Amino acid sequence: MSDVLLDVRSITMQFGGLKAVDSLAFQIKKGQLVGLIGPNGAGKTTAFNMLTGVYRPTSGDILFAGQSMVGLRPYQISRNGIARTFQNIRLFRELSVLQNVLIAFNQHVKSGTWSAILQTQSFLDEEAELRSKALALLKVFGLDRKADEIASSLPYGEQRKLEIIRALATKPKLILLDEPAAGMNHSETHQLMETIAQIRKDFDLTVLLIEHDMKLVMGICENIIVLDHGVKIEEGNAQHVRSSQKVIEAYLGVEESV
Amino acid sequence: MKKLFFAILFSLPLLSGCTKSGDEIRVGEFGSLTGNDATFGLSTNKGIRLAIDEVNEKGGIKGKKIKLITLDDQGRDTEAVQVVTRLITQENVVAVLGEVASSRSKAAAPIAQEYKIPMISPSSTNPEVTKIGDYIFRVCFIDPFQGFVMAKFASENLKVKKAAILRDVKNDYSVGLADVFAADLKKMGGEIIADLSYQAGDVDFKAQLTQIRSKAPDAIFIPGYYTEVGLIAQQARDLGIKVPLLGGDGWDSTKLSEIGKEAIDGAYFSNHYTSESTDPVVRDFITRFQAKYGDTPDGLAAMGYDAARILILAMERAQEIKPNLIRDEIAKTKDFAGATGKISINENRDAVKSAVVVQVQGKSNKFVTTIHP
Amino acid sequence: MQDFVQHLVNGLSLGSIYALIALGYTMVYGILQMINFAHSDVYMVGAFAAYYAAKWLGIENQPGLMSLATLLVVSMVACALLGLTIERLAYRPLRKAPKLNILITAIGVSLFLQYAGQLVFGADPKVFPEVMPDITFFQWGDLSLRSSDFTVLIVALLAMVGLHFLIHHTKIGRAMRAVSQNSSVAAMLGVNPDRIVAMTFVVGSSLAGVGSVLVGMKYPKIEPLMGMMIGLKAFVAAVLGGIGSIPGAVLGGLLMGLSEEMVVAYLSSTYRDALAFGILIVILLLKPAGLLGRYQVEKV
Amino acid sequence: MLRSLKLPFLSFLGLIAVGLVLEFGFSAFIQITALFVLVNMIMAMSLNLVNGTSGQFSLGHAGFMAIGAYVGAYLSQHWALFPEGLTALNFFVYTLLGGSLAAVFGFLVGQPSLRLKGDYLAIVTLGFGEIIRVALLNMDFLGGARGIHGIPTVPDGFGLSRFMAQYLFGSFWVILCFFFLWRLVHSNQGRGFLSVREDEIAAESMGVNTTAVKVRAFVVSAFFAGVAGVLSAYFVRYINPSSFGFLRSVDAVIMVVLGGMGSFTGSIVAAILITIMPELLRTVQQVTGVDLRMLIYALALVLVMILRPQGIFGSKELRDFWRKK
Repeated sequence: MSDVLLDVRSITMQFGGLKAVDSLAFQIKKGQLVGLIGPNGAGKTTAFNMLTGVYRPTSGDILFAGQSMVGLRPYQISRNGIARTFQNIRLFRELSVLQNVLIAFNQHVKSGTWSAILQTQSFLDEEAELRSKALALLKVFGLDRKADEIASSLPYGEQRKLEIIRALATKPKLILLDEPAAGMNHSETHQLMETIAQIRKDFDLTVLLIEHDMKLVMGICENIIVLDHGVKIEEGNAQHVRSSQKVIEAYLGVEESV
Repeated sequence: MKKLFFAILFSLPLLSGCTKSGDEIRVGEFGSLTGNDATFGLSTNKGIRLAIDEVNEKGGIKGKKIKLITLDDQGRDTEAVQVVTRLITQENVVAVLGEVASSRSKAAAPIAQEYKIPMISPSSTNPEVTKIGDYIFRVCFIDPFQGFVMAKFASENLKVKKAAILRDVKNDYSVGLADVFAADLKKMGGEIIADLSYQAGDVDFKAQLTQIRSKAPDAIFIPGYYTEVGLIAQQARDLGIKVPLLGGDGWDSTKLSEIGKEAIDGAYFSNHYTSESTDPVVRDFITRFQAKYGDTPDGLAAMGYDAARILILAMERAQEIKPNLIRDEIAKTKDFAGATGKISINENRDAVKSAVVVQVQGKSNKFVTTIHP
Repeated sequence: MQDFVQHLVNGLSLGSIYALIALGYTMVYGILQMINFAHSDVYMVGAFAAYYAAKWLGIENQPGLMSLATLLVVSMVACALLGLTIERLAYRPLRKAPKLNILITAIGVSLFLQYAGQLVFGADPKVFPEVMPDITFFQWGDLSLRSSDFTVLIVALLAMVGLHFLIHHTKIGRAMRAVSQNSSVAAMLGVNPDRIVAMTFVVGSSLAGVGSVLVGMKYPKIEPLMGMMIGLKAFVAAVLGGIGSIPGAVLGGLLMGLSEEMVVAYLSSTYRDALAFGILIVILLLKPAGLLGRYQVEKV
Repeated sequence: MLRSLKLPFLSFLGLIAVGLVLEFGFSAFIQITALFVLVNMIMAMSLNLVNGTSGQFSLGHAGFMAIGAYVGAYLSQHWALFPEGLTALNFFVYTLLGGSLAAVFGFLVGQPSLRLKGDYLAIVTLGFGEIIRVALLNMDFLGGARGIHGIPTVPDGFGLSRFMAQYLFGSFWVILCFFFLWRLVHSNQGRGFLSVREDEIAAESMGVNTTAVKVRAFVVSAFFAGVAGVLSAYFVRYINPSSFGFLRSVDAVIMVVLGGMGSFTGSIVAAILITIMPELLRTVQQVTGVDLRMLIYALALVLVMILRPQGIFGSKELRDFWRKK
């Protein structure tokens, strides 16, 4: 089982009397692209927040590359190699596109405070190197020409992209994408999904993707986990999930109530 | 952009510096006209202005009018330093009057000393102030004397054995006076059974007073300003404290009895003079002050007046209006009959004058005794 | 024992003043999530309004219920008008600005009122008219209880109940809560947020007016800077009780008063002023929401 | 290494040139005002790191200043590391120590910032400032309300006047402060500060240790505020607890806000303006007869917030204007 990258062992998140996530367990193998789907309010983002350390699970354990992540602060988890994007975009709004990416590089910077103050050669070299690396990364997504623009001035789709670039810049092993296609039209979504599949290959990544519209993920995910009311109701490939009675009920139930 | 700022910075003061002229005598005053201590600074300013206006009406000194330049230091030390430097190097004054608070006098005095411009503080009582140099004078008591006066009065006239102190810890005047009183009373065989503090600006003193009440002292020494003492007296009375309250010249204001009402009646404090005084100088001062401003002068106004008067007389006596000559004449002041009593300047450049102890009785203060230095 | 009870009474009496002023802070904070730094200076202006009104009407030396009622009305109206003006001119243009900008503006307004007060009213203290005779109604040995100790307490409690009723059981209160939750949604539902915010300031400022007259009666010395320290402490009291919570403000105020009193009584008078802030820091570290407040966690 | 000192050295030469102009062309009043400008520059820049760059909020900076000032004053009267002849060096040591103790307190005050945001933090720091003031009032060995007077100042010598010695000393620290902060902010550390200001949660998930970043901001900022305090003690030569009250903290906040949150050159320009404006307004006072300065000051604060909330420079630096032209 050495190829299991993420091992989620029965995590539960309780807010007061409400169990937002109840005994959720699943595994992700290295290199997989996994979808986490479910109707609104199913507990998907809560699960993400536990995986990234924003919330501490009430019970259960999360093993990443064999190490427990429970109790670590978000920045420590990030340094272990888990990166994420946010459902409601959280860019550093007033900073430039380039700076957004550079901040994500921070955890890998070697120069210390004093070399910055004394402007040593190694510091200057590293800064220049970071800059060219960041530009290269932006270029992959065609954002390099906008490097000096303020992040909040980008159009919506590009902000989403920038969030993904920023997450990639932390050099993660696992990237968690929280509804990356939210607010996009059909062709944009399609394009984005292809990009995601592409970066997985190029960056040698494992991807966990949240989406509440299950049709979107069907095409690209090898494994799909379905959540409803905080509980995992189904897991398997697209074929399997699509035909599952429970999944249909969960989605239909929601649609009826809407 | 920066250059523009600098240009503005330098041009304006220069413009005002150009107004210097030979047919007037420029005298500087610095004080807290705004800020926490504004009420004291403004009182002093009234006294000083009265003295200057009077002499100008009579034709000035040696045919020249006095121009008083008053600058506000907002009750801040750094401003005091800046302002006095400005008075001396920019406004070219020949003498400086100020400050009320010892702290700001101490901050500013080194500058006056350095430029050899005489400075007279109307009411900074801390002994250190005039030790800064031979150009620094004052017309008020110093803490050791006033503390001694009240300790002596308490011990001899009131037969106080056990006293409590309630001091304003924010105010160096109050702290200095309290320390001296405590030391002197002990020497006279008395005892300090409670020493509590408040901060100027407080309005509730019941906690301290209840504490003091439980110790049952013979008297309570409150060396603060009238602004708080009125309230303290009232709350002491509310709590049923009947022992005499004692204080210093910071009490001297008609506001004291207005705030304290009947609760302050019967309290004693040391002062420079009494408004009962029949001394024509004093009566004259009070009448003219009332005519000019429409209210009764308090102790700070009287001291501001005396400081200005001593300076004016020294300038009249001086051969020429030059700072060093004025200084010498101020130092020679002897038996000057001022609104705050007979003042002589001693070799430490402090005022030597006798203190009176008065008792508050409604709006007026009844003379009780005189204590000589 | 007598001393202890006396300290207790003193502390409650002082605390009720903090409570009364804290209500104004908490009210505005609850609806707008802003610290109205100028509240304590509105309170100062209220005291002067009452002072000049009493002089002008010639009732400075006629204690009685009539005078009290007159001065309360004058002071409340003056404060409400001032509060409205401040809201309209200084705060409304910043409704959407970052919180800190609003805080800085509030500090600016506060300084402005303090210095304008020094220019207009003069820096010297004024003596507040005697509005109601203060009587000792209970005496037991050294222990004496006075009416003024309890008037403020009772008024503060009444104001607390009144505010609670206003906010939770009236139409305008519902609108206030709606605005406080989400002002754009409230606007869609037909509530005019500007009007509601203005109302909030009217209510909060009138409370400052009530406070100023009652405090003036108790401590008959008023000056332009009188609001500064008492305002800071009242604010601390509001935070202590849980800012935004109406009963919290009263609880916080009383606790503040009591602890200040007890520190002087049993520890040392010198650190009395440091205490308020010491409590504040400890409370915020241990229980940032205050005793009765709710702390909102940012949603991710 | 040498190259990295080039700009600071050139700026220092520039300041010296200004100093020479002041020395020979202007009165002592302008000179002392210039010294206060230096102090306020450091004060504003240091606060800018916390309030501007890192998005925290301190309303108690006068407290750090007080600590620095008292350490500097006390040590200079009671302790000397270097013997006679090298006394000037002692003042560098005092200033370092004053800043360091302030930094220790900065570390302590930084702790609440881990849990509190915005105006809550502002009030806590305000409380800290008040606690320091009250504590100093009650410390007899530091003079209590009487303060410390007759503080020695930077010794003159080598043909330098006292003003020039003080001015050079102050300029040295201004340059040090500016370049330290500037380079810090324009490094990966600085991007950490900025990320915390922009979005703490996002910063954490990008691997930024926001706790460490915030505490570091407070420590560095407190250090320089302490340095500003030491300098003011040596320039005024008298300190007492009331010199470091709430208004002093507000002054610093006003400078940062006016200059533009996050702009260091903006802070410098604002420090110059705010220090000399009250002096310029005195001329108005001589016309009107009443002191309207504080009124204008307060009004200006409100108007800036309403009309130009981003301050003079916004988050831009002086050089950004350069580049555009």
